[in-house]
Amino acid sequence: MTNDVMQKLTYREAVREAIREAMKKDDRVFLMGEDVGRYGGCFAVSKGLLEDFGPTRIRDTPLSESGFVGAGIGAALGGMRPIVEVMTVNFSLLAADQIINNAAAYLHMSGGLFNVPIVIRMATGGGRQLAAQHSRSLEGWYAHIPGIKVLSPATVEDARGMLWTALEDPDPVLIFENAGLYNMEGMLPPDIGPVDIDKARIRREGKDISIISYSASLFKSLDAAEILAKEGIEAEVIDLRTLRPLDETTFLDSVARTHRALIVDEGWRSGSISAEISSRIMESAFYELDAPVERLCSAEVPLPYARHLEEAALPQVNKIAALVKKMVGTHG
Amino acid sequence: MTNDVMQKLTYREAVREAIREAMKKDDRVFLMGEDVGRYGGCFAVSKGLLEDFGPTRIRDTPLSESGFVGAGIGAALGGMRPIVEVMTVNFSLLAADQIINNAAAYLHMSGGLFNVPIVIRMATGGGRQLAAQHSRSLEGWYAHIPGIKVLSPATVEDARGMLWTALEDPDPVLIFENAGLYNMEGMLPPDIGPVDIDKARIRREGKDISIISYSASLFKSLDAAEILAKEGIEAEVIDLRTLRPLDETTFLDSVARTHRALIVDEGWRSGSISAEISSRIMESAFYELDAPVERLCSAEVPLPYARHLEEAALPQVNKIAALVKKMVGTHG
Amino acid sequence: MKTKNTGKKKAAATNHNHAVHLLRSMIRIRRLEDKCAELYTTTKIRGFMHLYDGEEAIAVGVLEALTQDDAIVATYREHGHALIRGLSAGSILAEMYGKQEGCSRGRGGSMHLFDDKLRFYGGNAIVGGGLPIAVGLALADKMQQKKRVTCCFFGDGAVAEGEFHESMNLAALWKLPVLFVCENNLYAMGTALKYSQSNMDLAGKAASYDVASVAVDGMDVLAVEAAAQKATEVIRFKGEPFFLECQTYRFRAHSMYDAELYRTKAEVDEWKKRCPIATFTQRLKNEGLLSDADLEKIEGDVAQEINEAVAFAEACTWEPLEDLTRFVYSERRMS
Amino acid sequence: MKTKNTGKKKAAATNHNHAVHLLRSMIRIRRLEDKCAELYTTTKIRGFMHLYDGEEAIAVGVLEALTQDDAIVATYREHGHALIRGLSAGSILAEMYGKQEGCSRGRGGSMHLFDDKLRFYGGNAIVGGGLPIAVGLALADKMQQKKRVTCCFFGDGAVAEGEFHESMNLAALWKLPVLFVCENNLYAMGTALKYSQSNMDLAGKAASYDVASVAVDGMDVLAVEAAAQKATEVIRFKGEPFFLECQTYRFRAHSMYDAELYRTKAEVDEWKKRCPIATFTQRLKNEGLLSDADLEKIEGDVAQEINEAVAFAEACTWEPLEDLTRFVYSERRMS
Ligand SMILES: Cc1ncc(C[n+]2csc(CCOP(=O)(O)OP(=O)(O)O)c2C)c(N)n1
Ligand SMILES: Cc1ncc(C[n+]2csc(CCOP(=O)(O)OP(=O)(O)O)c2C)c(N)n1
Ligand SMILES: [Mg+2]
Ligand SMILES: [Mg+2]
Repeated sequence: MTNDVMQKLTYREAVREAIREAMKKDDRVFLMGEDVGRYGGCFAVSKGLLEDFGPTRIRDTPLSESGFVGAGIGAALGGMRPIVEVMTVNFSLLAADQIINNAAAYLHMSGGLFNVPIVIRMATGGGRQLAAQHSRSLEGWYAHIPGIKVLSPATVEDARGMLWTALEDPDPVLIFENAGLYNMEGMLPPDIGPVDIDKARIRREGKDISIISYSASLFKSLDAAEILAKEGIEAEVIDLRTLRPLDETTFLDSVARTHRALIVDEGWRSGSISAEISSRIMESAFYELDAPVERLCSAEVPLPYARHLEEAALPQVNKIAALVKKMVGTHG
Repeated sequence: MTNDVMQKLTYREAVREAIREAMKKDDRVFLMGEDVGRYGGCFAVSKGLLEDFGPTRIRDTPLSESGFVGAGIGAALGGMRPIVEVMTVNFSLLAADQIINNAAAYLHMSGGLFNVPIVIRMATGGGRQLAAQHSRSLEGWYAHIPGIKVLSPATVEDARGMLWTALEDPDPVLIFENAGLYNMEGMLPPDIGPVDIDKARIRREGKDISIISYSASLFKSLDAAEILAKEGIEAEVIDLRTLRPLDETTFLDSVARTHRALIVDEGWRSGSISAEISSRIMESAFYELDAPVERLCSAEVPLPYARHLEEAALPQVNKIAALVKKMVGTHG
Repeated sequence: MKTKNTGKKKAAATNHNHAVHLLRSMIRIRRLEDKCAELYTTTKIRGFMHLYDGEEAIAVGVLEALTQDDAIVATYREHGHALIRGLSAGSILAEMYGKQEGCSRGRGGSMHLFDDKLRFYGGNAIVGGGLPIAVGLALADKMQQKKRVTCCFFGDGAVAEGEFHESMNLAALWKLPVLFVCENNLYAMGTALKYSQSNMDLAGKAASYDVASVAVDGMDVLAVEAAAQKATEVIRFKGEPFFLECQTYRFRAHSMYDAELYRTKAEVDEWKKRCPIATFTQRLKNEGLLSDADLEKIEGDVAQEINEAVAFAEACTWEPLEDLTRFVYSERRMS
Repeated sequence: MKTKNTGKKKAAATNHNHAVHLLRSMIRIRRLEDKCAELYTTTKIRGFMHLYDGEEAIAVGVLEALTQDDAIVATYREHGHALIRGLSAGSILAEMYGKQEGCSRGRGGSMHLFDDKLRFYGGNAIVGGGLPIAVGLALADKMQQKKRVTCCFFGDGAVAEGEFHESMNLAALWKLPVLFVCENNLYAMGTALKYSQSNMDLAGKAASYDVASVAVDGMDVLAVEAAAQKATEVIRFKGEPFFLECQTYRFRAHSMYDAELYRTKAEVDEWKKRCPIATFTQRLKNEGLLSDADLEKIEGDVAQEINEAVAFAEACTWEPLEDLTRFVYSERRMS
């Protein structure tokens, strides 16, 4: 791949191009959700698509989360490949019944007869002073549910490629886009195809500790790793990418090399995906550990509006670096 | 307490008596939910209460989970002490918006002005061949959410006493009653009062391993402990009782004595309350461990109808005993 | 948009063959349900089970108006719909036995009967949960220019759910070919309609969504059939949804756990006089369209069908335990 | 049950004092919103912010019909409702600054204004999420034999939500004193009503729940006031809910992030001619009820109020970081 064919894209554009490409490639694909069409998408992800594909395939819905998510499930059962956009994960709580009672259970209840190839995209995350009802990170929470897959693209490449893979998946896939990433830029070859969704990725190699993260927290972890490198601590940084099913091999292998692990997770701590990772390390790499696995999660509060409080509630680069320094100082 | 004043009660009756008592004691208390009145409650918990208290306070609701749970929140804000029954946790998914976006967030969003003293009771659990949409154990999942408390009474005493405590709590409390326990009998003094909800309890002492459990799995764990005792293994069995906030002191202290821990949880494994407990032990008792903490959870499937499959999916006494034997055989 | 249709006068085909076919269909359901009740007491069937006795005219009348291309979304009270749609009594019973030859491989049980070839999308145990699914199936048809109808059954209780509201609006807004069939048996478990709806005119609600509707006597199979025929014609012609309210009554308890505290025996008896099978039988006899021999033959055939189904279910096998975690995710990639 | 009420003829008290009071109230909102917009561009205010310009007549007219005992549940577009209810502009602005002297201690921001003493229950950022809360507040009042009204504001977009349906039915079924006020500004973000409702007669929907309703010109403060007065009288007298649709238009973008692709400038301009403040000002002048001096005084007073509020907010303080995890659970037990 030569550099002159590389394209600079924001994460937002990457998602948009992925949708556009899927729409072109496959007549069965359509996008539906609140304000995806005439408004241009609440985060401008789908801007321009209505003009290209028309209101049948870029379908504005009423404010009826349960109704249109359920309709997406039905459309998937009926032979389509719907991409359903729920503006943010917070509103998906209104559709939790359809996601969990129907999408996640149909295949099993029907003894394998009916799979549900739906893709549900939603924005997630805090950090934009949107307060309690608009700032949750519930992707890890959804990862508790068997029957769905949960993707958490952090990079522009994954934002672009995962949608393709998700659409090829026979089962319900939830894609969580951290709204704080939409403006992030990256370079992509124009003909990039689907990416695998089975494997976590090591985004930075290191020998002293494994920092396991995903989505927006990945970049905080990478920034912390830079700071730590200056102090002679080499952190390996892992991007989980997919929260369900969880690729444990990648992080277990990493821990077997580094003997220490920190999980950085913008979700709340109790009963989180970070707890799951810590437990899996406990179960499968206990004897590799030189120190207990630690977690850095959001404070267990509904996120406050005030900027200084919100910042204090979320994982931050300096906290990650400080915790790693403390951990690497610890000997087992 | 002399034995002749002791009363034999089922778990179901204990809940009923707790409701009855609360209704008598406090005019602000009322019960609302689907079929709590004329039908007598879908699990017969509220049978007879309509006759005693009338339809205003034993209030049958339409099938509108979001509507009546939200109305319960409003009634709590308006000075009442509602007990809202959602038939089973599966249907609470229709009310997830109200529980999480409103009940859990009101106090924080309002900067402390508005607390929501609502009690939401629901049946939970599998094991009765009710298939995927009626068999979930999601109490651990709800325990992820800050702003709510999550109670999981296993014993007849707790079924009776926790409701009282919950009603005295200024904040939203979810009580999960495992439907498999309703017929279980226990002896209670007639004048039993509220019980604390802050502390886990050691239900059986032992020195070789800590089995940490709650709700219906507690009894499977106790049965397994009996079997193990015959083989010379003394398991300590802990009843978590409250899943949020989690009393970690009790299980950490226990692990400090036994140096081994198994968590038995009828919920699914990934990102579960059992993962949380394992992580907390990792974080706070790592150097006490002689072997990695293990978890025995339900298989990660929407529960199947067929009896043999469902039994295989759930934690069972023999599996607990076998796992403990394997673990106690392991040396760190 | 709303008309009261008794169907008594302009009944659909009342010729002998068709009449006997309808009667036989209703009797097939009734005998299957009787058998299910029996098998439940002998614990061959477990879990929650909801029987359809008294409401047979609805499944039979409505399904008569559908083609094999059309889709069906039903509730947990769906044995009758499944049977009439073409699932064999054997595969239904095997399902309730929990056997792997059951229509849902024993994974679903009574509340989750499925058949992909027959476009029978289940068996949904969440009240109201099937309505958005039906909207989506119809949307898929419309987007694929397939001229098919999706028929969605639900109870009076479901009308209170938000999903009813959202689904009606979506179907009407997007002009989707959905036949909404409300099986109004006056109770949702123990909650009489008057305790669940501020305005009990269910068909009337359709107007607030600009959906055409009709309320029909759900104890009269010809009336139901005629109304469903008309409804599907409207749907197929206009490509818009239609709301059909069938007024009926369930003769049995809500499920096998129900003490029936909420209604009187007198009320049940009163309704039983309107039994769709008994009244239709009498009517056909009066009109000279049914002889005792015909009836005997039907009962004989149906008894044999059910007996064979039981024998089949008994002979079926248990899925191996190793397969427990199958069907959480698909085993194949998609095209 | 539904009547069209222009309110033009039988206007409520049109005497000078009252008229000036109404006008002043609307101007207070408008100037607060103007200031908010300005403070947002200077990043003093962050997060999502939804302004109320153009819709002032609704908050002012409706709240006029409420007493201090009544309760209010609002949406994320609630600055105006909060201000008119009696929250000081200072405590509102301090909240949007994120200061601890803000009405919600800086925890809520623009979308979550609260006041317990004023029975102002927020500030809800989930569309439709406040409706069941309002039902519950009214239920509490009814059960406690308190003769109070709960007034619930929501947009046209919320009508599509299941929670609307469930709440209307519950309020009507249980005969609860809720005033449902639909602020129909024709758009939910960028989705025009015709793309969200199959039947756009919103007030008409109330009939399907047996709820009395009226649609009123939401750009006419007297019409709104009169309709709200009548509605609250019905509610207080009958103890039943009432649905009031106020037809209006928002002059600004949905929020501070909206490129307004979905409507034309011509349409906005057309509606701006109906500005509730400009038209009411003109009317009062025509009727000789308002002098230029009156208007000047109002504007002067309001400007001072807003300036003082800004100064207050600027002077307010940040909550210490140690308090981050407060108010997740209450700090006191209950009685
Ligand atoms: C969302 C939800 N809430 C509650 C239940 C429990 N439940 C099962 S059937 C039923 C009554 C439904 O009544 P209706 O819709 O009238 O159907 P019918 O049983 O009368 O055929 C209830 C409350 C459920 N299955 N789903
Ligand atoms: C349940 C839910 N879905 C989506 C959103 C995002 N959202 C915020 S405001 C809004 C439009 C609401 O329109 P309407 O009810 O008409 O009120 P308006 O903003 O016009 O006052 C949307 C879609 C939300 N806050 N809550
Ligand atoms: Mg019914
Ligand atoms: Mg609007």
